[in-house]
Amino acid sequence: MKLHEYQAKSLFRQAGIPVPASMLATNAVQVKRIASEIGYPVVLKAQILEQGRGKAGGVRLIQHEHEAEQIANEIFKLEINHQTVQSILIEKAFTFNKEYYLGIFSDLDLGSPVLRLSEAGGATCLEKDSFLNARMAERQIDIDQGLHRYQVRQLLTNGDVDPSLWKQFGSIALKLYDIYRSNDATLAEINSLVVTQQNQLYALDAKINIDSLSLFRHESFLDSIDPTYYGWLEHQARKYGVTYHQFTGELGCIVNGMGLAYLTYDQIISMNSIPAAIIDIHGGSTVSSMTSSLELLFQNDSIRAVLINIYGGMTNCEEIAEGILSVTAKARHKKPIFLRLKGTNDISAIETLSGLKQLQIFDSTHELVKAAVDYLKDS
Amino acid sequence: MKLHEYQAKSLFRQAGIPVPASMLATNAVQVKRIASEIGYPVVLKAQILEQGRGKAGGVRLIQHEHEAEQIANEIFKLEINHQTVQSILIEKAFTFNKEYYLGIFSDLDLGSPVLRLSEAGGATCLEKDSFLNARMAERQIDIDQGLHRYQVRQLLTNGDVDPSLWKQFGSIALKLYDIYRSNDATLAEINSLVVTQQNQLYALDAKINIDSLSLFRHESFLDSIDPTYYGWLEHQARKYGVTYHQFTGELGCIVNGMGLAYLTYDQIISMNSIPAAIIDIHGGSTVSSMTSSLELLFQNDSIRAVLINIYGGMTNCEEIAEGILSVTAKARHKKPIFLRLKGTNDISAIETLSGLKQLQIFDSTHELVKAAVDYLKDS
Amino acid sequence: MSILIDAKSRIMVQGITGRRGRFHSERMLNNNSPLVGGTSPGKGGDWAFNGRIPVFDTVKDCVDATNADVSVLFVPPHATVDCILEAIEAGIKTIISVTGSVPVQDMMQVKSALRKSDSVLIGPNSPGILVPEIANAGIFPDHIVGAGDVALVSRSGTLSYEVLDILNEAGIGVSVAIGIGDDPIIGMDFKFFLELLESDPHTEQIVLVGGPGGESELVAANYIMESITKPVVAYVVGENLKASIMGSVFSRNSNFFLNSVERKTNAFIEAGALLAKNIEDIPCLLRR
Amino acid sequence: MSILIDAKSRIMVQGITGRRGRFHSERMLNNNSPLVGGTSPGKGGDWAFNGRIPVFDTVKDCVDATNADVSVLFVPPHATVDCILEAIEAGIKTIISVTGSVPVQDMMQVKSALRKSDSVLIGPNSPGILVPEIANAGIFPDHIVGAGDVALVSRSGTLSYEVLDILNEAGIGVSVAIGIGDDPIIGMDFKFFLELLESDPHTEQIVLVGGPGGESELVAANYIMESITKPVVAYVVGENLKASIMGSVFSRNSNFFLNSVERKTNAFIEAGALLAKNIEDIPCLLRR
Repeated sequence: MKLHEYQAKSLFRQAGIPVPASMLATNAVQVKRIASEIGYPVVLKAQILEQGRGKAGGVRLIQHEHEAEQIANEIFKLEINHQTVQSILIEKAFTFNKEYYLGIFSDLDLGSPVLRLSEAGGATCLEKDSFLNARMAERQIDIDQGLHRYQVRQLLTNGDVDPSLWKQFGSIALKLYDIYRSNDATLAEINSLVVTQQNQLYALDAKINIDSLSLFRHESFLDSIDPTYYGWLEHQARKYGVTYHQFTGELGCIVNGMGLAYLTYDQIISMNSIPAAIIDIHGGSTVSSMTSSLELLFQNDSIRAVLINIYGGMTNCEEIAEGILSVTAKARHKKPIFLRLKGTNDISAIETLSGLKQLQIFDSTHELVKAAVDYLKDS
Repeated sequence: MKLHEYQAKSLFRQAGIPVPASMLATNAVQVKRIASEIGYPVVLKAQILEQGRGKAGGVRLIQHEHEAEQIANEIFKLEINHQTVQSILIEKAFTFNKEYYLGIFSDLDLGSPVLRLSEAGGATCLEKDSFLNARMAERQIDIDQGLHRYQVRQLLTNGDVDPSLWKQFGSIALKLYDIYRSNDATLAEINSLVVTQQNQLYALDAKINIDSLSLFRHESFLDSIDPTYYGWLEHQARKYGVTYHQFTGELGCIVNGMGLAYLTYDQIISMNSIPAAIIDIHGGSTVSSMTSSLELLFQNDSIRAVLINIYGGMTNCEEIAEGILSVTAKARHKKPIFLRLKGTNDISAIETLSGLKQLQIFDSTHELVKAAVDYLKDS
Repeated sequence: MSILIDAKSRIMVQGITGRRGRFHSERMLNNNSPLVGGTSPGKGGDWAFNGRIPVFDTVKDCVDATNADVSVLFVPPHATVDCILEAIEAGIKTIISVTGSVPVQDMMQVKSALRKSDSVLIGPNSPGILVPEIANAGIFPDHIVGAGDVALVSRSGTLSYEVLDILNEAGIGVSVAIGIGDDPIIGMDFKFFLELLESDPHTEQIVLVGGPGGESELVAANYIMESITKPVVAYVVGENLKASIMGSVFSRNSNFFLNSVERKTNAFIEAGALLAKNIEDIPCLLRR
Repeated sequence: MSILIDAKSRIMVQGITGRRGRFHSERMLNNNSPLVGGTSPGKGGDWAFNGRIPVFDTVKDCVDATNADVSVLFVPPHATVDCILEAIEAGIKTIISVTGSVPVQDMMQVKSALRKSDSVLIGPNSPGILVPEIANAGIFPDHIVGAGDVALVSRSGTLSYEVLDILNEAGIGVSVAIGIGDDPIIGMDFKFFLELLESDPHTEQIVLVGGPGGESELVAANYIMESITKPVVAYVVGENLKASIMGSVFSRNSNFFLNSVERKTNAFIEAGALLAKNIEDIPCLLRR
């Protein structure tokens, strides 16, 4: 899960990474008051989790007090990739000479953290070509030994960074790594890290993604999940321990495992349809995760039919059947269900479902998807 | 350096290790007020850094309010091994069924942390024989990989700890290791760790020693150094970057390196004398550490003569000579100095000292010590 | 007979008294897998399944008493790193983590420990290893497929069942089926298993089932080109996913999705593998 | 000629532009030690000592350019672990940390890294290695002793000077003098050096100078009994210290002082070493 810039900067500040003075506001009047406290010029930054907020007008420089409220209101009205702006970070504006990129990310193929340093910071550096063309350097970090200063120095000697900045680079990189480790981040990045006229490094932006698999040990982040970003449904699904993938069609799908999710999606698209949602209840799912997932789909009025594609290994098919029965028992839940249920205890599971009129059972993914897509086309 | 129990317990509390409710007081009236807040029965614990405070009467159970002030005053009057009691920790009294020992210490020979668990907790468990006789278990910890729960479980299976306590043991051990690592401790120990009637583990006592070599990155501990424990002279010496070892004689000594300190001590004792102090200015010492050390000895009225035994490798003898000259230039500093100065740049160093009347120069440690001891016996 | 597990293997289960562990251990007993013991801290000394299987506090105790050399983990995600490290230290040769959703940095520590050991880790988020007529070390559905000379290596667990089902329908048996695990970071990758299968006398053909994300399939394709002489049929699910969809909808890690399914299928074709466009095509691509 | 350093050794200095580093590097140049380069981050490309010695940003750069295989560290205690790890990674064979007072847990990390490498660490808090007529890789006073066939291994730096001085007065030269380091945790212990000296053709007799604390001398005594055929003269300083004094006055770590000086001297006697009761007795115990 992504943290907001203001959350990430708060972690930076605690760790001792220099950041400009800043405060958060949730309305334009607040923005003006805070801006006066901080002192003009200030930068207003929309706190949304999408990339490209700068291009969309979500980052604005304010020179004078009289502009503050109006520009704040403009930002609050923005909708960037379906997200609305709930809060604005007001930050002391900085003049700087040069900008860098410094980041630590989890390389899943290597199975290690990687430190990345680039002499091209700023908004464009994340575009693939410019990133690759810029002078940059990477280094794999041994998770047991951690990051050491000499490793940062070795990256710096490859580039053109002024040696008078090396100690600051080293300190900031080590602190960034501490943040990455102690928060189970998958990404901790400063873009850009700027050099002021006093030759001091400051983190102008801050981006931290937390490994969502680790949230059980970082419960405070769970409180800070932004429902406007994840959407209400994704948010609910998370609570039930399942994963909700939203699309734009009319067929709600429940599968167990990412592989089956991909296969089901592939086949729906091949038949020129599109799912409304795919809920992955994962391996080892229980009656309650099945029940909750089915409720979520049944409550959604734009969903006209439900497809359930389960191949139980860890998952006990009897628990899936039990979940279906408990939801369909409620009078208002009469959407047609297309089911493929195979694997552990499938025979007894299917027996218990035999009386269910709204249910059709199929033997393969292909037959299942075809029947569901045909139903939607014909009705 | 040792932390006080209340400091260690504060670290425990932050880390989530269960400790009884407690507060610190510096006078008997405070003690009574706090005890009423916490609720009787309470335990009063003298905050001193010596072992054996229990036997000396520094730990007292108070059942009723009317005893509180008097007993507190008795504790404040105690002097345990030359230390006076500056503060008392008032702690909720606990009834418990069983006590254990759990500790992590730095094994210098192994070069690793070691986790130690014993089923004999309490005051006597540190006495060597009882410690070795009790069922106990140890495990070396890989500093890179850290401590893991299964390692604690393996120790527990060797003993008689009730399995219903294993999870709590694991959590506390992991938290204790975090404290050990993040504070550069050489010892982090709970003696005793007790089981309440509700089957909960609580740390009744807490002992943490910090590696004094690491204090540059734990500056907050420097503020909390207890001058009554280290003594004013040791405390001053620390600030100058030298180490002060206090004895009971009249000969003040300055040496560079522990080996030379031991040798000088050995020879003084062999000649039936005893030093007043040995200051180790370490290798690579500077003019200022030499100057400060000599000042410390000269200011001490019980010291009648100064012995300086330097063999310079890292240490530049010229800087030693410069230090001696700058201190002896002051009129009030006229104690006789017995000097052996050899090693890097010794010839030119000795030349600069040639006019100094209070100074006698010798060629070997043996001659040096003999002359100084003879002087004290004869004068 | 097969790689990693054979008639002499002795299987234990970590977490044998938990809900999932008990359920699948009992299945293993019923399908005659060589289950010899299990762990459940604090329950050492008990016997499970009517006194048939001894329970121990630690993996070490279990190995000392039963000579177990394969361990299957049914433990919660937060305990997985601990249990894997315990199994490595106890000298377990083949560790199978059925548990998935293990935190990324936990798995980084596990990978580091694996590099210093002789243990092999299958998973996390793996259905295990199925060797028909010998052992079902994990959670493969019973009777899903018979014995034969085709080996299946799949990233997804449920897709491996899907493929075994299709093979079974076509009358094809397998020498071994392995789910390598579908977590962000896994122990052993495709290449590791291809190397073992190339020299496995019981395997004549290999089916490889990949998916989007990561570069394990690209490394495998390269290895097939250079070192694998046995016929390989490759299938990569997710052809209709675009990188943009994967990055936002099926989001795990944006870098992880730089290698598209198309790049992977092309790599397999270049490597000389037979590419199954649809999952149903796999049987007819196998040499009969 | 000697162990660890010989005529082909190429010495570099980490921290060559600092106050101590500059001073002792210049001494090395003047006493004809084979100094080939040094590091000072940010000063790479400079030349020190009137253009005689190149300065690099990193140890790797220095090794690439000069083939240095010995590095002597003159850096502050807080930077020591970083510089040692850098030297290990750059493949330096013999790392000498003159710097002492390195935090205990830093050294634990270093020990762990050393176990995984082929590097040898002398120190911290070591005067280095002196091979008369070849090199003074460290801070031994110049001209303190001449070449000969006695090897000195000492825990304390200043005591090693003391002993070399006494040997020199007695007309005895050394093949090598090594200060193993007097910090709470050091890299290589007495045993490591005894093993090298036993097979060193230039060494006929060995002088070992120990002290209170730790068990390195006990391990060494045992090794002398089992494996050393050359005559060993042992001296252990601190005979008049009682455990109670050491624990409180010379306090480092109370466990560390469980092994008293008396136990150590007895162990050396049992091992067949000649024990020097006083430091001045060492020359007359050496076989002439």
